[in-house]
Amino acid sequence: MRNVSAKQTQKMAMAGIWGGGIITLLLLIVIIGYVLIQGLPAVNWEFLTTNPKGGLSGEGGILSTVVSTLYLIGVTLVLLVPIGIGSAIYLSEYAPNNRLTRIIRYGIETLAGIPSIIFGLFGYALFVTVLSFNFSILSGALTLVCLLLPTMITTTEEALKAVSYSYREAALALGTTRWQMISRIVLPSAIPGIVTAVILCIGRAIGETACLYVTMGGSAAIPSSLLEGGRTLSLHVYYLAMETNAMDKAMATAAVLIIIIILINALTNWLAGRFQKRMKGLL
Amino acid sequence: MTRYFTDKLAKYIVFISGFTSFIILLLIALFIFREGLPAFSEIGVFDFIFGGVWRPGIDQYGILAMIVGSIAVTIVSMIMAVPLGIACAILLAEVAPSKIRSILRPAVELLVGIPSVVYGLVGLVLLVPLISNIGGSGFSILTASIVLMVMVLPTIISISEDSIRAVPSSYREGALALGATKWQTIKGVVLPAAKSGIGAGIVLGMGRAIGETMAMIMVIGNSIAFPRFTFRCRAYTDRQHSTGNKLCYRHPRERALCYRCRALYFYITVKQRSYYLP
Amino acid sequence: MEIRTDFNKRLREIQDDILIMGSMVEKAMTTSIKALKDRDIDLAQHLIEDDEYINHKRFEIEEKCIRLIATQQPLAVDLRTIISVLNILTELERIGDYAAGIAKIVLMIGCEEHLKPLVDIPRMADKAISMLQRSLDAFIKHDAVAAKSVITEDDDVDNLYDQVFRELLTFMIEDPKTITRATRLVWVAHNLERSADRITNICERIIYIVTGKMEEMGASNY
Amino acid sequence: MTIYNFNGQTCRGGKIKVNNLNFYYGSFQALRNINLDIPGCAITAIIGPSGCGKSSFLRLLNRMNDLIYGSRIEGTIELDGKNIFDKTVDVVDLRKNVGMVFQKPNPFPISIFDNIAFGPKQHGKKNKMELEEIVENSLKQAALWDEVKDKLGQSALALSGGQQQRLCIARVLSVEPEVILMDEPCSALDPMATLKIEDLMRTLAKNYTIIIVTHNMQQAARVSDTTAFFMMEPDRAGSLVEYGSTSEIFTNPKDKRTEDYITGRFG
Repeated sequence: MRNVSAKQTQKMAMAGIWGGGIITLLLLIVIIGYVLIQGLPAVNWEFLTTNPKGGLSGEGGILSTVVSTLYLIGVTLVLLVPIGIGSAIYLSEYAPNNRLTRIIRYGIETLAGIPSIIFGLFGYALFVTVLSFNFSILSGALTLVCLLLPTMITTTEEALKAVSYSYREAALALGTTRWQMISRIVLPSAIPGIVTAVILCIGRAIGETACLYVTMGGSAAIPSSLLEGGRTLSLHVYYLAMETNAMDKAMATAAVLIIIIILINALTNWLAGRFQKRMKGLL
Repeated sequence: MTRYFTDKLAKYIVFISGFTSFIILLLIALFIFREGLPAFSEIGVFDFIFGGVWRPGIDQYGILAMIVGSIAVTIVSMIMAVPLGIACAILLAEVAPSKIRSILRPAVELLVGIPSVVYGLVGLVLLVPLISNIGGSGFSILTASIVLMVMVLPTIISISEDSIRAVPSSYREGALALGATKWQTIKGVVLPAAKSGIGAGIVLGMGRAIGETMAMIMVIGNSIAFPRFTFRCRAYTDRQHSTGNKLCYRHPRERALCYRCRALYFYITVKQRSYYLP
Repeated sequence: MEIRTDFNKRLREIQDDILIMGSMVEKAMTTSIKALKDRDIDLAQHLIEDDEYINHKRFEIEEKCIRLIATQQPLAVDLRTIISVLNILTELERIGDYAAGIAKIVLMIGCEEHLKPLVDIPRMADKAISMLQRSLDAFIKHDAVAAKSVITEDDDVDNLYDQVFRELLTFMIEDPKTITRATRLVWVAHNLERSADRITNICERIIYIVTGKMEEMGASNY
Repeated sequence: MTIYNFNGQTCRGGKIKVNNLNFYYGSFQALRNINLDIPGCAITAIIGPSGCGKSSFLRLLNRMNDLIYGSRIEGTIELDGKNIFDKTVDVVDLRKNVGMVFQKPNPFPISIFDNIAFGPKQHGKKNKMELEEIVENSLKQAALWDEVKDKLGQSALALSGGQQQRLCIARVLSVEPEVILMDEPCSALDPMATLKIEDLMRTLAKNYTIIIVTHNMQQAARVSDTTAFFMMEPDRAGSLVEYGSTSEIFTNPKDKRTEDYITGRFG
């Protein structure tokens, strides 16, 4: 009898587990399907190449938001990548096991746990008001750097740590300096992992709204300098949904966003797969 | 000897960049407490946290309604997300054949990647009218909780899955060799062994739920009265005050208050971190 | 690419050493019979002294074998070779001792006339020496067939020994005064016969190296 | 100066002299009072039970232990009469001079050619012709040239385990060291590949001083000229029990503990 009941529990449990998986998959299909079905019909060449009108009308396309997004990501990466890689190198290659390292690690972990709105307020206080960059691409980018730094550092550090310790030993035993070892062996081996980290950060930057809302302003025009404001794709979705009645435009913009995110995910997976294969010596 | 010079130089440069994050953290703490603390002394911590009324016009600054709103949304969404997330993690790690896994896994990753405004938007357009059929306007804790559930689900799934996978297969083999069914093995051996990892996943998911802003503003409405289920309420409203309406900063008093909430929140985050991080 | 070059080199060295020792023993046998025929006391004296070198060589090779076993973990044919080498060493050393024994008899005989002209004893010696040569050859070539054929020739040596013994016995029965001189020659023949037996033992070892089978081939009657 | 005679080959002692060496990880003493005189152009094996400090000792010889935080050294190790812990010694040059081969083959995930050329490049050799010559010579010395000469551009990770380890040896040879340290170089290899590496070591011993740490006593017996036996003391510090010619150690050890260890009767 016990056997039968064990089998029945097993069946029920499995049903529950499969149910969970199916619900998750359904959620994804509903969300993505809804956005794409509602949004894609409105996406056309004109939509992509005209500027939004701004204000309460919700008319126009998304050109300036695409430009702002690219601008913002470019500026962010220029600052983020060197600091992030440097930081990760310090943590994985140099950091001794002492109080200072623990403080730095604690800083990074805490930073990673702070919600983006807090970064936004911080950016507002420091960059927008104290340093008077006003609502601008620069303020937004600096805030994003603060926000993304923990992601960049931890992902890069993972990539560096995935490089076998034996490579380091071998290089040092051949009589290289520590920096030669890092720059010639460790970094090149970790490049696909680091690229993955960068793409991950780009993905997050594209999706970020809250902290940019209070640092970039909402100008619908194409920004002409670092110190001018702008709105990213995500911000545009928010403005359209909350301040206008142009839900169709909001959906169209959201559809564009989702397609970008899908592409970025695919790219990340592909790169990560390559990285793993390379570490296993299959490439 | 240039290579020795490069070696030294590189060491200092990476050390400085390593220290950047900590400096950023210090700056954040500095700014938020500097702006927030004076208001605390002005109104008093007790009144601030347990004051039921937020009405800057008549000098009433209590955030109790927002705290209750936040807690309610978090709890309801976690109640929905935790069982679903764990079930899905078990499916991915233990049950599903690799073909299904190769569909489900990217799906979960995609859920992480979708920007929160898109969640908010879908919630606003799809869910709000749906809930309003049940009663109220649709801008409610329930709506917010469902949206939040979808948002924290991937966090819980991926962290739980990783920790389930990290359980050595010898444990499973040991249990199966004793004649246990697959479910008995999962329940009796795998889940207990992966307990701490799953716990971390839940806590991280909760962190994401508490900190989420944009999607919440879009689906929860902006009421400052005490929340009733399915009715308008405002979760942790000061967020919306500062973010949703930049005008609030015109009133210096109110701006200070916003920062005070920040300070409180910051403290909570730091505390919460220290619980589940080694 | 040859592997275990070092081990192979050292094993070959040991086999070469066996050949050297074999030729030393062979020379001792030839010399002992020559001394006997010529009643050359000086030569016999030298031979007895030279036996030391054979003994010395034996210990040297044994030492090498032990070192090889201790450090190289020989297995299968290598193990059989080294273990057999240790046995062959003993046999060779004993053959050397027999040659020295003949030399001692030469000293006893001194300048006395031989009882009779030596015919069969040199033939025995030639036979035994040729057996020794061919057994060493078979050892180097790992040739079990050759080794087997050497063993069959032991019967010839045994027959010759019977013949010598009977002949000398006739002398002793006819004239008891010849007993001392005849007995000395019987001892010489006996030593030669024993040497041939030892050589068959060596051949058995060679067969063991090649086939891995241990068997008594030519059971001697004596 | 001690003169050793191994297999008819004469070796001069004093290539590496270890004097009263103590080594600590923090407060834990890993090695106690080691005194050794390692001959040049010979193979010295270091054997002993796990945790007896063999590897720690080996890694001291090219100061790889410098990487370990909180390690401390007393006493001296002299390479050709010069203390390697001296402040004037450049550790990078030392490591170039005292190469190391590790337990697991660890070729870099780049091409075979680049693996071998890596060391010389870092030491400032840029000339393509010169590099090609170095690569060919190193691979030939490591008895790998014939197997890889047609695929120098391929990833080194595509080679078999034994080939990878010989590649690592070739990589060490490319920077022209005098001493080669090997930390259980065959423990990840099958018996055939192991024997090949051992043969290679014997060939290299004509021109290089080789020190090998091995768990495999038989291996120590097979390849080495001198053997040092290390053991853990009751407080878990490693110490040198016996040092002598390999055939002596394996046929007639002086110390009871050595005998017990090599006969498998270790208490």
